[in-house]
Amino acid sequence: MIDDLERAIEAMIFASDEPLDARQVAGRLGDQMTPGQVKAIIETIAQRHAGSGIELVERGGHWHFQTPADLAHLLRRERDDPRKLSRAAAEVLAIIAYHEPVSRAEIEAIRGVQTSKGTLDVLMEAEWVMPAGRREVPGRPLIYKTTDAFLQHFGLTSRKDLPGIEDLRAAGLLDPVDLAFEEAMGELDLVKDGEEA
Amino acid sequence: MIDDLERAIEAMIFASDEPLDARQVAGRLGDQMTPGQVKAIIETIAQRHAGSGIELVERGGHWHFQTPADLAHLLRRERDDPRKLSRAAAEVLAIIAYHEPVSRAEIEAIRGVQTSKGTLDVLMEAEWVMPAGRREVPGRPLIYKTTDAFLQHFGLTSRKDLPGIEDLRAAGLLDPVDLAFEEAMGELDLVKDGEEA
Amino acid sequence: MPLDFEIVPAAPEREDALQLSLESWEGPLDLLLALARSQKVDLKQISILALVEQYLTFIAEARELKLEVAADYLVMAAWLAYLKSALLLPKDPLEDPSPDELALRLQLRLQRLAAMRDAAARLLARDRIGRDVFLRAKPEGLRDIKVRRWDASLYDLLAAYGQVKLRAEPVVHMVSRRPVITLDAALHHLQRMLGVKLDWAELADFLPPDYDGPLRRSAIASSFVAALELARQGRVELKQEGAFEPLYLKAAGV
Repeated sequence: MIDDLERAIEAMIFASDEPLDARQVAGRLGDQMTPGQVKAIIETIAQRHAGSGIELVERGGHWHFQTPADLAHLLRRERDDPRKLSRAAAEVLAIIAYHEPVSRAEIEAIRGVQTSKGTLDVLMEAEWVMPAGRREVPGRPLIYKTTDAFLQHFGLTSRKDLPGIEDLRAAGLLDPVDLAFEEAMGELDLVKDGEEA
Repeated sequence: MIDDLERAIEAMIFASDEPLDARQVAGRLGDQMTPGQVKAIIETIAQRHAGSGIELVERGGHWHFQTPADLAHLLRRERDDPRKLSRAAAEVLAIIAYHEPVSRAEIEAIRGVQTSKGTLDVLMEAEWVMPAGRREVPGRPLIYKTTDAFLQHFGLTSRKDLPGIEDLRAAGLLDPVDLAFEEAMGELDLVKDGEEA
Repeated sequence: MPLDFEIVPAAPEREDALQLSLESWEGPLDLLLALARSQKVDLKQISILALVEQYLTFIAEARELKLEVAADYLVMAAWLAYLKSALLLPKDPLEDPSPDELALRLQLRLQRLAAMRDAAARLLARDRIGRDVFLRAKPEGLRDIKVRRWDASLYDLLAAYGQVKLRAEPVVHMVSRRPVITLDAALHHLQRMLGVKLDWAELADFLPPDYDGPLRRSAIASSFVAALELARQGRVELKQEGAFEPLYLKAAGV
């Protein structure tokens, strides 16, 4: 049987929107008790909850309830949120992979467009890119390189596995993608056939 | 010594900013337990807190911690101003709770006046009432029912806890007037028959 | 409880109080219930006739005082006046519904409204969150934290690099090539065909049949020029009946 005073103090600390000290609790109880007496009761309450899923803790003389730190993982559950890398980010990543180490200004020079800071942040968040010191030129810009996680994700043993420019061209990856042009190519072939006939 | 699972469930319900049901708790624990097993543990926790300054209560299958009502005088502050309901809103709320699901026309038949638009809005804004589909009669009127938040706010474990609902039902006071009228006329006839006999 | 739910002004003792508070009733049924409760008996035992009398008196006095009485109160008054006379007159067994039945219905409605009004009061008197019981003010909350996993394939990477390289290459303007038959091709083709066809043949017959659209037009144009060239060289003869008529050709000296 928990006594009424103890119940009252427990409820008060529970419902309070900020931690309470013994003096505040005594005040709300109409100052029939000294802060010392209140403190003794608070400690009894804390004892009663010890080892449960609820803790009564003191911080700088103020008391509040909280959940034990060792159970934090149950309260904050992590969930995967897969996102597709944007075109811009893929371009920046490719430039870093082919040209590393490379500064942001150099990336922009190669891309021909400004690169937002967010794009590099995304690549660093993905842990595919990391800073690799500074270039010893005026302004000492940060330079970036790819990580081991990058190689792993893309199934590469080393950066040397990246296809060269000629391989890319042969694979058609350097061709302008233009439907009208492709159609014209088809018709030219027809002409050639006609000539041979 | 409180076991780890009990601690975990206690912490979860204590930390949650809304009441949890057994299924939600089981889900967060990685679905190793059935909701039934979880419920048994929750009831153990509720038992442990009974009579203290913090109570674990069930409202519509969801559980939350709250302070006992008998300590209200210590905890009530001037700033605490629970939503004040107009008489009309209180009546409409009671009619929905005791008759649900119920259409606006049925509410008006009981009250004898039109329900102003604001009345239902206030109840829906408080999240005590929600639409529950349409009645399959001509005009397909919307019907309304109460929510879990309604049970929580008014401290009801379930709709069976509505004050006096069994007596009202037994007295036929939840039946429509037409039905009650048929029955009353039947009884009158019986009495007449009795007189004639 | 009074904080939340102020009961209707209970049926007032003094008549003037009744009249002044006309606005505090929500319609005629509400007013009837308040009057019924002033009879201080169970609603089951209420005297409908007395109730009707009270209501009619109330409305009459309100009108005497030139208070605005809403239409639905007057409709109810008219109906109750009819009910009253029907209840007082000798019973006509053929009348349907009978006045007793009408009175019973009114009584049932009043009981139901009273029941819900009591239920509302009991509901609002329960231990309510924020007034009687309190929750944790600042719970930690249960959080689902989304961990972003970026996804891209090697193909995406290489295709992106290809695009960068293309953009970076010096811009080369390429006039898109239309499907054409060159003069050389037409000459070559015509000469071979002339070796096969011996008699006069229309120029169009020298064209491969599967040429159509712009390609056919190009073939006609270049074949025509080729025919003129061959005629200039004396290797082909041309004839045409008139302007825009078909052009015929055959190998010279055959």
